[in-house]
Amino acid sequence: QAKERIYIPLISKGFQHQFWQAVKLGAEKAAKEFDVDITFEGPESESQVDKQIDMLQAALSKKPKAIALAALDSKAVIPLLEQAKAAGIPVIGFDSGVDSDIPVTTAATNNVAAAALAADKMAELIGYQGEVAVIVHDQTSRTGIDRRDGFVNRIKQKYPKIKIVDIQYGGGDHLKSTDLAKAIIMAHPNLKGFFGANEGSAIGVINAVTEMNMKGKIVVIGYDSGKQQIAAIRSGLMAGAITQNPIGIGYEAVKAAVMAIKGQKLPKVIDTGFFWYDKTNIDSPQIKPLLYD
Amino acid sequence: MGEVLVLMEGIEKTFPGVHALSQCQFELRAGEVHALVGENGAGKSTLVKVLTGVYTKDAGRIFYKGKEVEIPNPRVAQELGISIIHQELNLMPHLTVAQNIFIGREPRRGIRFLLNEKEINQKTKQLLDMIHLDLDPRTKVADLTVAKQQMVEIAKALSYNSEVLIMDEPTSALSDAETQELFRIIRQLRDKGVGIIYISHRLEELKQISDRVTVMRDGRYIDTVRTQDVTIDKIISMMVGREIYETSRANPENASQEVVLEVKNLNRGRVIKNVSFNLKRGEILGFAGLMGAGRTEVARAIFGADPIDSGEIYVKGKKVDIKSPRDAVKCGIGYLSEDRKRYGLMLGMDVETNIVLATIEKFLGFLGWVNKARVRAEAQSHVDELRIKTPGLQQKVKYLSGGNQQKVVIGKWLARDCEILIFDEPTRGIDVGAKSEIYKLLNDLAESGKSIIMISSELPEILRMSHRIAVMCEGRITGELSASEATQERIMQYATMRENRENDARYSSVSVPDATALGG
Amino acid sequence: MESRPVTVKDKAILEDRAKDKAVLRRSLFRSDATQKILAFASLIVMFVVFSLASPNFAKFNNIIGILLATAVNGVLAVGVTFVIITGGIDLSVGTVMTFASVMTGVFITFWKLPIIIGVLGGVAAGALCGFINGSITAKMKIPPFIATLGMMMIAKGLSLVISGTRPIYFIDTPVFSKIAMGSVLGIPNAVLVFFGAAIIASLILTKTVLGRYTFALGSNEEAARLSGINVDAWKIAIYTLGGIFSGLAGVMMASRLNSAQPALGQGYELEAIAAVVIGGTSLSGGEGTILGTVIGAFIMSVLTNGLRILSIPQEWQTVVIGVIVIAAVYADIIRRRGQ
Amino acid sequence: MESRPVTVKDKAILEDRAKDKAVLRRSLFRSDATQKILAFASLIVMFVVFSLASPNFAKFNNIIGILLATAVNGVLAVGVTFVIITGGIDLSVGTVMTFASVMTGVFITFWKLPIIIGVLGGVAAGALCGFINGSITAKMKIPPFIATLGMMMIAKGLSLVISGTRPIYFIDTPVFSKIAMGSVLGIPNAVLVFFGAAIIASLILTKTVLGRYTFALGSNEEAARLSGINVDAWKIAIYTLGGIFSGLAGVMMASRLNSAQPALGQGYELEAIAAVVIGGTSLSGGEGTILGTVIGAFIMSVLTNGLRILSIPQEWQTVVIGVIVIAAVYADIIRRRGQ
Ligand SMILES: Nc1ncnc2c1ncn2[C@@H]1O[C@H](COP(=O)(O)OP(=O)(O)OP(=O)(O)O)[C@@H](O)[C@H]1O
Ligand SMILES: Nc1ncnc2c1ncn2[C@@H]1O[C@H](COP(=O)(O)OP(=O)(O)OP(=O)(O)O)[C@@H](O)[C@H]1O
Ligand SMILES: [Mg+2]
Ligand SMILES: [Mg+2]
Repeated sequence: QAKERIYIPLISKGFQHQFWQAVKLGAEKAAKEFDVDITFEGPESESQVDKQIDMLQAALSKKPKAIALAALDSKAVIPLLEQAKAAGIPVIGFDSGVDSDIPVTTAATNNVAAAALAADKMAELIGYQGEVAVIVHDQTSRTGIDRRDGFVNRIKQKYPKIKIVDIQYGGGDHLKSTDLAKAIIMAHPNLKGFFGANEGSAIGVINAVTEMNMKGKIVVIGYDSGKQQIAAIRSGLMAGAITQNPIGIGYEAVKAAVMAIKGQKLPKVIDTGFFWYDKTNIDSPQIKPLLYD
Repeated sequence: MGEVLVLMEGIEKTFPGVHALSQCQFELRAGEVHALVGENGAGKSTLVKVLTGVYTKDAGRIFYKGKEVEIPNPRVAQELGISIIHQELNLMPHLTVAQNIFIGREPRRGIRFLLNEKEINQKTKQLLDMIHLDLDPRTKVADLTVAKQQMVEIAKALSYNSEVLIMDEPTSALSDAETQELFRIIRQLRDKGVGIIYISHRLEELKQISDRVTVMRDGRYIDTVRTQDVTIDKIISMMVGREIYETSRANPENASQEVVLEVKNLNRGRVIKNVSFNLKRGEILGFAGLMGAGRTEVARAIFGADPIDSGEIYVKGKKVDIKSPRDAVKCGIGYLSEDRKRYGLMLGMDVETNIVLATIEKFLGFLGWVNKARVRAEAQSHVDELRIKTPGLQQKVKYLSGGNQQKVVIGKWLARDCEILIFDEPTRGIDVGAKSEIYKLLNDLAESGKSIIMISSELPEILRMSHRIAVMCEGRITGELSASEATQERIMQYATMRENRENDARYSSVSVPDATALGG
Repeated sequence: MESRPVTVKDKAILEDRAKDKAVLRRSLFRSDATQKILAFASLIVMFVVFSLASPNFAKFNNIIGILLATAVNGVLAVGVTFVIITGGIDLSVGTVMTFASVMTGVFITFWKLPIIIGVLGGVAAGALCGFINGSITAKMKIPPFIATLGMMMIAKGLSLVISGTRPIYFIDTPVFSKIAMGSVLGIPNAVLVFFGAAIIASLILTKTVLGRYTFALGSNEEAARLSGINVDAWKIAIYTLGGIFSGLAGVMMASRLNSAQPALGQGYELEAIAAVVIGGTSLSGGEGTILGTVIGAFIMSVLTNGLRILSIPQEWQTVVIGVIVIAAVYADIIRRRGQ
Repeated sequence: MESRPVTVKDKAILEDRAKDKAVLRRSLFRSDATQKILAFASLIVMFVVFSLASPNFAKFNNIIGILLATAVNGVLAVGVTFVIITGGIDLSVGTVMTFASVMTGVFITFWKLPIIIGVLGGVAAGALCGFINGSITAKMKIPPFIATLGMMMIAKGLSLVISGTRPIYFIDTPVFSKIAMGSVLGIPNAVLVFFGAAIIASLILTKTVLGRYTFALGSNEEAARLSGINVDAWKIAIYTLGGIFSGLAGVMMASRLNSAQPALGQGYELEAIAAVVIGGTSLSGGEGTILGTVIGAFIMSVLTNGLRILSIPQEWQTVVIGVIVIAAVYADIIRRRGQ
């Protein structure tokens, strides 16, 4: 009788976006390496907390050996996590933490610290003073809030001469973010810096700067990677960006799940890290593997 | 009479719950006007719809000029040379008259897709001139009165130059003058060898226009006779298979002098000008006038369906402020509109719901709970009383024939038990049998103390039913006649009493057509 | 009637009476009940297929999961059924639901009011939105599509404003989450609430004046007005009722998530409307049933769940659901035509 | 005409003639042109208000920004105008647009076909979706709301499947981005394409058979059928035309973003429909103009842009837009009533 294959569902925060596809890539890599089956799914937008719960519920029905979860709202999933615990299914957190001690470990980026790093870089690049605007993908999702607050709070605390003139939300939609960024640039002619808090937002800012011929006049800082962002950094349109390690997140999540199934001990947090990259280090061996396009 | 154009035999058609046609036959020859008569629901419309490809027959054969044909859709019928004016108006209200007439065969210009608007407007103008209808081809159909819309339908059917022309109750919305105009056209066509199928409930028209008459009853063929060989009474008895109720002339003396409704100086824009009249208990007050005289407007204004500019309404001596139909119904006024499909019926709902619609509040329990048994009993009693022909209370009204639909609307107001009833063209599109039942009903209602305003464009009907007659012209009441003094001539005199001096001068010599020409 | 010889007409009447009986029999057979049983059949087929395809599908826990996943959308769909039967539409149900859950959060967590007040307050917030929808539609004569599209945006914006764009948690009131997640005999309360709401809605629709007028407005509004019905008032009442159901859905959602999520909601209206239409209610108004809507909601969620259990890639799930939505409505149309 | 005595009929005709003249006068006064000028006026008012509120609003660059922001949604709205005039609706325009842009990406980037083929292919992909919408609606008698809701999901899923859930970039074909972003006299091509599309659409709607039947179907489909029009075929043609415009929007979108973004698109349909209705086209069919739609689309984007320029918090922007959508339609209703 063949041994039943290990199955691990990954419930993510999304599936359509580049970032999540990169996480999935990492997860698949680990799945191959450890010879397990995985599925990867997430709701269409990061506001759909209830949809994620339905997905989690369906995943639990499949009686997996372990489950990996990037919780949209960590408090809302607690009843289901308890259900998993009762059924003896280990839970691995990924991407961001869950306010509970049920997950055996969490492979995550510290988004607040990452965005704060973006703020430091911004301050440096604009000479510690002037007007700065921010486009965030989402007003209510954890990643959106963390990146916005990480950036804004760091500026407020450390750089009193920098003024954040506008924060708007483009839903991660490239086109909407473009029009949004253009309006912000129009409204604030003295804008010196612009931070786009995820890929779609960052691309929107780049498009706006290009369309309005403001290249070189506005310092653009992005987040995550992707072909267009990488190209913009190479061409100098974008000063640099923060990258997480999405492939690493996916990989570590699956790896941790396998270890948990085997009963091995795991650290409470697996910090997958974040990095600043720009023209100078984009091809370095340290950065290159973190980027996707 | 010429060759046989159309021959139908053994036609069968069943709808859910209704065997509409069984073993029907029909023959039409070139150059004849062949009338098709029968009670409401006899299957007349169904038969001609089978012939024009609107419905597909279940069984039977159709021959066209001797060759057997299948007619699966309207286009095929058109191509064969069969055109039809449907009983119900089939126009596109957002399009102009010309656009409606030439829909589906627009002249093109340039590459085949561009429309030639100028050409259709010109052609339409010619067509309208031919039937003496003075309309701008660019008028939107929605802006026309029902009568005008009916004339547009006729113009459209004529424009096909078909060899077979079917008219399903073309005159139900027309004034007498327009009817005469239509007959003139029909005769012209007949003389050119066109075969015409003419469906009507105005049996007096048959003598004027038809060569042969085919009678149908309950979806079955009864007989075909030459018009000149039979009397109207004979046709009627073939149609209904029984004698029908005939009123003697309504009694000119009205028992009561108690005024239940008084209208003073009603005004609404240009369509109602200073209208004042009163209505007494147990009285039938006829409202006569030409098309567009404003009778419907007055009725709607009293009923609160349209806002008024000024005027006072008293019900039983008490001044009332009617702002909506709801207020009117509360004052005990009921209104039966002239366009039952648009304003009277919930076509998609069943007979029961339609009948109790205005009354349902009487059958409510706790929290608005509807007492179904009582509702059903109420509805059933009106179905029986009015002899509404329906497979059951749950039948959707849209599947009833026109006459039975009208009875359902009447049932609604009878259920409501209103003191004052306004009947706007209550017998439009209704067969003789049903008509006489409705007359009897009106008389019974009046006798039982209800007060009735009856708007009608059929003068014989007005004369026969009314205790008193008010005549309108251009939004004014131009005269009032008691039953004994009323004649068709006098009514027409008042009905054409125009305000405009210039018009008066120009037309003072106009002779009022005599009663027979008016279809009396 | 006076006595008179039997005439041809009388015979015809007698004949008719016999005919009527046959018709009645036939129309009993094609009654709504039968039709819904047939619709139910397609749900069963779906169920059997998924059960055969995956051993995990028909497990108790998964069934409960499906029921739970249906509950909120089901309540929304039940509410919007009324509006659709009047020939209207309500695009605001999703964000009004969110608004109601935010208001519940405000009452319970911010203002520390008793839970029952919070629940009623949430439902009342939904009712208020429905009332405004109805008033705009009835009094200002704005097409419901636009009126409720506007309300959709307004409710969405206000939810964010009021909550400060942050979820409101019901941490201090653990009982609150029992409203949806407590259970009776293993069946979660949310499911029971859904069934209860559906039964009440069905009674309202078929047994009360409000129900009759709902159909009447959808069938011919002008005729209803000319029959002396206060069309505007009833229309407002019906939209308000729809709002009450959205409010209830909002409370259930809040309880299920143990939090009011202010960014949720948009997109739910299409799911709810799809459920209604799959259930055989016509978008042109005048006909529809609550049972149909409930079945429609289940078809949607069984499908979603089944495809997930089968681990179909998510993008393909979307395609399959799109196809099935069309197929389900087509099946309904064929069924009716056949009768 | 034979000579005959003047009859009552003639009098009636004379009376009617006077009436007709009045109608003519009235209809000239409330002609479409006048109405649209009035609608345009409210756009102007909005413009003036924003210009006064912020000095940055009326700058050339911002105007161009508004024009660009209108282009894609405007083309979608123009396409859906046809469908709405037939009394239908198209919920799939947003995701069909995405599908078309993905297909353009497949043709140009994956298959290395010439750009012109890619563009035509993208438009054809949109047309195909429209064709399917039309066929489902016309032949299977499925209500357009459901048919296009299904298509919305199918197009969304397929876009993700085909693109492998990854954007497709047009990196190797820099010329492609010129389609939208090149400019003539400072006006971006996307804007010119939008205006061109609107003019062509307007001609089709008012001067061709297709346009005539679009109105005819919306006004009274049954009457059109009884007049021998092949209703099904024309309906399919009209939905296909709508699909062509969605396809065009997809190509413009791809060109502007220099990439096909497969996850975009849902939600655009409501914006497009809102623009159409704000522009005075009735959702019940039978009437509407392209100029109105264009103005409606501008009202939406001027509003969005203006509020952004004023740095109004986004949640309040949503509320304001909701209110204005309702107000704009109400203004239109009042205007008509006044006439
Ligand atoms: N589409 C339909 N579905 C079901 N029943 C129908 C349909 N059309 C007609 N009927 C039924 O068929 C029978 C014949 O109707 P039809 O309209 O032909 O009568 P008619 O002779 O034209 O009557 P009227 O003089 O009132 O117009 C009626 O009982 C009617 O209810
Ligand atoms: N809905 C409407 N919109 C514009 N004008 C109307 C409308 N209904 C009626 N009218 C006009 O109001 C006037 C009075 O029409 P009304 O229908 O009251 O006449 P009527 O005497 O009842 O004639 P009919 O025999 O045609 O019913 C006419 O000039 C008519 O064209
Ligand atoms: Mg008939
Ligand atoms: Mg009238």
